[in-house]
Amino acid sequence: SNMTVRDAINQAMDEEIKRDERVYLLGEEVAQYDGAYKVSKGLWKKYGDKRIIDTPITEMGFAGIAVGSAMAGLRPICEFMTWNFSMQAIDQIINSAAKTYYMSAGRVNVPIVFRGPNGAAAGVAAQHSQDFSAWFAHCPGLKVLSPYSAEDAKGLMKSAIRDDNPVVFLENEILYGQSFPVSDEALGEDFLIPIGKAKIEREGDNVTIVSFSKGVELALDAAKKLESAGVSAEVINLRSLRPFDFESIRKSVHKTHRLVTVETGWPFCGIGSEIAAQVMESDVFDQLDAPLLRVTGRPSQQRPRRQGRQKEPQHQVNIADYLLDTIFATRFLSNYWTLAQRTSFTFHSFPSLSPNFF
Amino acid sequence: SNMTVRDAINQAMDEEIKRDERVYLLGEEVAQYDGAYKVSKGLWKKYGDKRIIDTPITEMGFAGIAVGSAMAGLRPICEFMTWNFSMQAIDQIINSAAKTYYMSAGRVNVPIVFRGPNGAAAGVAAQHSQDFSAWFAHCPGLKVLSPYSAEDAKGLMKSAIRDDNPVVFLENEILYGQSFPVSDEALGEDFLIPIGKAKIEREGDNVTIVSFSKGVELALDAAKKLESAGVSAEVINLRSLRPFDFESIRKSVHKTHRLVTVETGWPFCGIGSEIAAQVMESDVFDQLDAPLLRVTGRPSQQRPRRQGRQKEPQHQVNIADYLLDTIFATRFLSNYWTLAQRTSFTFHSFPSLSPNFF
Amino acid sequence: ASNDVTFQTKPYKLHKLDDGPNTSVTLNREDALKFYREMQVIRRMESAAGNLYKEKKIRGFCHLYSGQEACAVGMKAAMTDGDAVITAYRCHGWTYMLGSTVTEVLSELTGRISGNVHGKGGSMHMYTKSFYGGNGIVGAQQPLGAGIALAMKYREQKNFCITLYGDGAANQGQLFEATNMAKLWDLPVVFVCENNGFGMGTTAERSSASTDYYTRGDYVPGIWVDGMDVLAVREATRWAKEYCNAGRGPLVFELATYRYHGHSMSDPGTSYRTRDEIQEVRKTRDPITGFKDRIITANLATEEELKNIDKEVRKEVDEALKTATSDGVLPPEALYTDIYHNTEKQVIRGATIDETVVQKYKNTAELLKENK
Amino acid sequence: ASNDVTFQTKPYKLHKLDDGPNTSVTLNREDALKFYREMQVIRRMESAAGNLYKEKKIRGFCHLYSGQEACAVGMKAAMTDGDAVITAYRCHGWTYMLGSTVTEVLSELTGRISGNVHGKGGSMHMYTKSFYGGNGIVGAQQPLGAGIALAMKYREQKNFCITLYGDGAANQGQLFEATNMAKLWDLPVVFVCENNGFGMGTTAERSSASTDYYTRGDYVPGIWVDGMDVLAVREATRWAKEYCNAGRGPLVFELATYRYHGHSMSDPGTSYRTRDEIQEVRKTRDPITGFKDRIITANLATEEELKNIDKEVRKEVDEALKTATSDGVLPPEALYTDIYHNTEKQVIRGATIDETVVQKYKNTAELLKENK
Ligand SMILES: Cc1ncc(C[n+]2csc(CCOP(=O)(O)OP(=O)(O)O)c2C)c(N)n1
Ligand SMILES: Cc1ncc(C[n+]2csc(CCOP(=O)(O)OP(=O)(O)O)c2C)c(N)n1
Ligand SMILES: [Mg+2]
Ligand SMILES: [Mg+2]
Repeated sequence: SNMTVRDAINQAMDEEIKRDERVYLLGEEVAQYDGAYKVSKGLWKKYGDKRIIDTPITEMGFAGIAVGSAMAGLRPICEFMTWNFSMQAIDQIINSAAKTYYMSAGRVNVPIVFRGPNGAAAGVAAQHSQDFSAWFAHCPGLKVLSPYSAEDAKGLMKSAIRDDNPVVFLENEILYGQSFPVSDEALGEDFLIPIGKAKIEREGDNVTIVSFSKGVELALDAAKKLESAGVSAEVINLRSLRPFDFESIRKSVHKTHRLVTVETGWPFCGIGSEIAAQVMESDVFDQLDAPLLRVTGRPSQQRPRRQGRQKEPQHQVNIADYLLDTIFATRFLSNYWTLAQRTSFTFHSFPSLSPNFF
Repeated sequence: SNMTVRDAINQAMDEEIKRDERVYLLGEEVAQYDGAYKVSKGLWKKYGDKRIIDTPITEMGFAGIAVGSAMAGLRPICEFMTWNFSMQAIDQIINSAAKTYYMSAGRVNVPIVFRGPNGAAAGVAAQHSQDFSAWFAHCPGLKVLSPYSAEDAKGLMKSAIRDDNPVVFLENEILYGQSFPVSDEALGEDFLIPIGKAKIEREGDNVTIVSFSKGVELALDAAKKLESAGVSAEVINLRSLRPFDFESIRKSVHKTHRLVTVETGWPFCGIGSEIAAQVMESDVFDQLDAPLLRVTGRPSQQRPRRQGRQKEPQHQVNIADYLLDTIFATRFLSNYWTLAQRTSFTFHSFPSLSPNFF
Repeated sequence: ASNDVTFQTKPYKLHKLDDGPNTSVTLNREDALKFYREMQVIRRMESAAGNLYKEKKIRGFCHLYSGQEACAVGMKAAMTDGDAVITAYRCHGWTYMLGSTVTEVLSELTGRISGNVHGKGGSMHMYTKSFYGGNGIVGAQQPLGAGIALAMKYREQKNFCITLYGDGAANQGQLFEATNMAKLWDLPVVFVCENNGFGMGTTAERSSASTDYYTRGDYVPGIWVDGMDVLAVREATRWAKEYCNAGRGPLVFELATYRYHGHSMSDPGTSYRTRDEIQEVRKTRDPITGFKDRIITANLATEEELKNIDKEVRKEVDEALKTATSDGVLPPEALYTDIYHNTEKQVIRGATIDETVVQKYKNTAELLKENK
Repeated sequence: ASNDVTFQTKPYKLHKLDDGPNTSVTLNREDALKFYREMQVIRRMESAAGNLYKEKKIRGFCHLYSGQEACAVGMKAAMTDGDAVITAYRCHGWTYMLGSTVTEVLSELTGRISGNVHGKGGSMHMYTKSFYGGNGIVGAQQPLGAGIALAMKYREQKNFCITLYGDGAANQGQLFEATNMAKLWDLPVVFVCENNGFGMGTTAERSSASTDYYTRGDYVPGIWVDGMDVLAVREATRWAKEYCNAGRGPLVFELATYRYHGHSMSDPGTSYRTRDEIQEVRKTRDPITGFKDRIITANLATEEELKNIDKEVRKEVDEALKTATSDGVLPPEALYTDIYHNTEKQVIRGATIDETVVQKYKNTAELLKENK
């Protein structure tokens, strides 16, 4: 059967709220309004005021309240209407939730899930387009999850709620409405996806494309196009940004010898950067036939393109160029699909490029 | 002559406050108390309540007020007692200061300097030890500066105050009291250091050590020790994290063919990660005789050490190992100096390791 | 002012104030026509925006101001040169009142070059000389407004800053922090809560332990004003400006008003209130209908004159609509402009390293100039 | 309770309350000796901490509670099983009152294994079953405390959470946000402002537009209490617990108190006030001297008995000092413990890739157990 990511998250929360008396959901408009993006649809009707709590628009306050209640034994799911608004509350996420277990030498743990849509939606401008993957992945003490499909969403959300640590759960607004096939198992009440393990979304031999969240869709699309050009791409869906499953990347590149990272966040100190560093510091480095390439959100001040490209063996250049031309079409602006993507990935996802293309 | 970093920042602010009627300083304890770390010593006596403003302990509020006043034509210097507390205000830094110029299509610019000590001090625990370099460097729209010496501090601070954009100025508490030789020029009222350019602190031929802030001290120290072992190290002081001067790194590695990054922040998606990625994506990649190594704060969940190390040419292994053994002594815990450093670099700089070693 | 007419406003409610604005206000013919026209422009412009959204010609959010026109028009009427305003995302009306044309507003919504910021801001982010925006983050504008007031005081200007927020935003801690500093430092700022009854789907009662928003500044004096009466709003604002500029510090306003549409265009706006409730407000409290009746009854204008204004307004909005749906959009290079102000051209990485460019134009103004 | 003695407290000041705690309070001999002892332990412990700091045996910060003892001792006296406390960094006294030994506190300061969290928290971060810490971030504990209260209400416990903060922290927006939700949801929480006159070097008057901290919750009822009188504090707290547990929602307390030392040990504490001022408080308002006089005069205790307690207390602190300066510290592996709770052993990168380890112990408890 098929299921949207929205329904998958809803079902996961529903099951866990039912399963464990201590689990509750709070956030803006999550109860009577069914959630700004309808992710919590029906839950308030089902569970009432105690378990599904509408808060005022005071992120710092309600995140702090959620964390405090977690310290005291509850298991809150704290929704940010979008992660953009989490900046008002980030002190509570980092200083109160992520650091307390360490500072208390294991005495106080904080079982909480912070969740909401992350990254750019269509044309909502800079303040509503930030991708927080790299920021949260940077910080020890948090688990950071970034689901792509409905199954990811269901299984990871359930694992997150059952986890005894603060979990940052980064959803994607554009994916909410997307339908995915789901297994019978995934529809069950005990379907858990382990935190910290990546998933090979597609096997391949010639290049490894690593991504997460919405980026996986782009990666799979690219892989399809690469296939018709005779290039077999392996696509890794990271699922978890922290703990980080470098081992899966390592194994894959040992087979493919080429690596591309795809993310919709800003490049500087991004997830792709970290992967590049881990490659450098591991035996994967010796396995590469071509240097790693990052596909990222824009823009970020950096240096001019590398000089040495043309010296590389022909087939490597082909793969890289092909990836660029398909995934983010740097050269063929006339391509409807790519420019639409393009605008929604910008630093500042601004509306002006949209009417013609979206 | 000599000057401490504290005095250098003080002098820079003093001169700029005198020079431009629109410049003012605000923050907690900056006026009557002379600053929690005495960085603004004497300024309130000299300039009075209008120019040097003590605020309540309300970071979000006073950062917002500072940004608003900058939009309206003033040029505030907004001190965070330490950057740890900036998390309460980070929405105003990112969403109000960094993004407005872009969102307003260049109509509203925000000339403001956010400053204060960044990173771990000695044994102050997790909430007071965070290094924000990577977070701020991640975000477009900000200029991010990270001085090491007194001259850096003076020249960069003056450039920051005169800059028409939001500048994040990351100082270091441990460096405040440190004395550096300063040139006559640097003592002058027109001494500006260009934003976006790194400085070669020390020339060398065999390895490039890239760092910033307190890390430069460790890099220079390592370079000295490497010298007596017959290894000539080039040390690059980044000074500016955004805009980022990759060109200086590029040139250096073209000469040395080896690269080590040193930072006191967490490794995952850190500055070292970004350098690794830029290396991969440029012709520097082809210049490396050994893979890049990162020296960072700890801990961060990652993978086990790379396998391939022992296969590398001998002299490369020597350099890397030597760097590790000197800069962060992973093996010789008995070394007083290294363990003291070690504890102040941890994720959570915790007090328990200190009494014996510090 | 020989033909001034005097009207009575609803009583103001005062908090920690001994005296307040006058309930007896006068209006001349010229202002009557002006206010009527301005309110109608906003109303029509917002209807047009709503239609554009439904036609999928607007991307992103779209928050309409319909029902709240008297707030912007009344406050603007009391502003003088150098005064400033900052508000949240519900900013179309204010952008227009503070100097932008209807075309500039609608084109911004559709992302066209003729937009207020040429399509880089969209619905929530527009600016003029005295208007500091449109802000997409609930509450952020509260300290920003106090900061603008600080700049005014710093420069010893006889001005004040109007800082607007909703009944939902009234619970933000930033307000508490900003009012404290504004009071400590006697900043010339009026914190104005436009209480339209709802923050998205949440009624004021469910978000706020006290819904007397004019008292929520605690030690900061406050005034409740009928936000559906443009004259009451104008008089209260005039009084507040005098108060601020006398160095008496900040004030808190509550403007009682109503939002006709859903929170934004994606909210039908009917799950948390009845259609009857909306109809009732339209019938009994509408800021435009109420004002129209008053000025006709007082012989400040004729039905005919107002109909003519309506026609002109319709024409103005229709023409703006044409531009807003036909004008060009910024070229892709605009993705790389407006990164830093007064800074040498930057090297910018695109989505890939191969897309790296040196900025062609530093900012949009340059781009537009060179592409004329 | 035949030999109970009745005392009069200073009048409470009430905000939005018709009735309040009793100004007439009774005390028996047992409690008299207990409160005296507890206050003396805190006083002595803090002196010892101050000396350790001067001897450079404490790294990082060190904020002393001297002068404020009656607050912790009085409130604790009214707490019952299941009640909870959260405060800021000035937490030594509270940690002791809520179950930690003097040794555990002092050893935490010197970073020893016998410390409350074995040296991983230091001065600002200690915890017990009913004590949610020490927190290094001004204001963060305000919503956290409301959250703890939410958990109590959720579980239908008849408990309440005491949430403490300073006069400086009283201006934090988090308080405004937390009080609003606490009131909306009737959470059993008392927000307690310990007004010791200063936030670092800033007097209450310079940080707060209103220094009537017991009224700063606006619509939340408040009580001003003499924080130098352990009996007033106890009675007010008892009253508050009853109020909260009757489902009447939150309260705001202001405890008027004083800080003898500098803000932290690095602050001489004399640039923003005179030595005379401190001396004057010590002479006229000291919580221990005042209490001592009272109970001797009332024949609840003799000078002799109190001297004996002093001796015992001195001994207790001296012995704790010994451990705190001689006990071992955690091994370096502790850098890698307590990353995640109930999670398989993690691979942790150290300062370099070569320092990468698989966690030897998941948490400090495991480490200590296996290293016994
Ligand atoms: C910090 C933050 N949290 C949440 C949102 C999402 N949001 C946008 S508007 C809004 C409701 C605001 O209501 P109110 O303040 O009453 O203003 P109104 O929309 O009625 O004008 C919410 C929750 C946001 N933009 N920023
Ligand atoms: C958010 C934040 N800002 C600033 C600081 C630095 N700081 C620590 S304590 C303090 C003063 C607090 O004063 P008050 O609330 O009166 O408490 P007291 O120290 O008097 O107990 C300041 C400014 C901090 N720890 N956290
Ligand atoms: Mg509203
Ligand atoms: Mg205080």
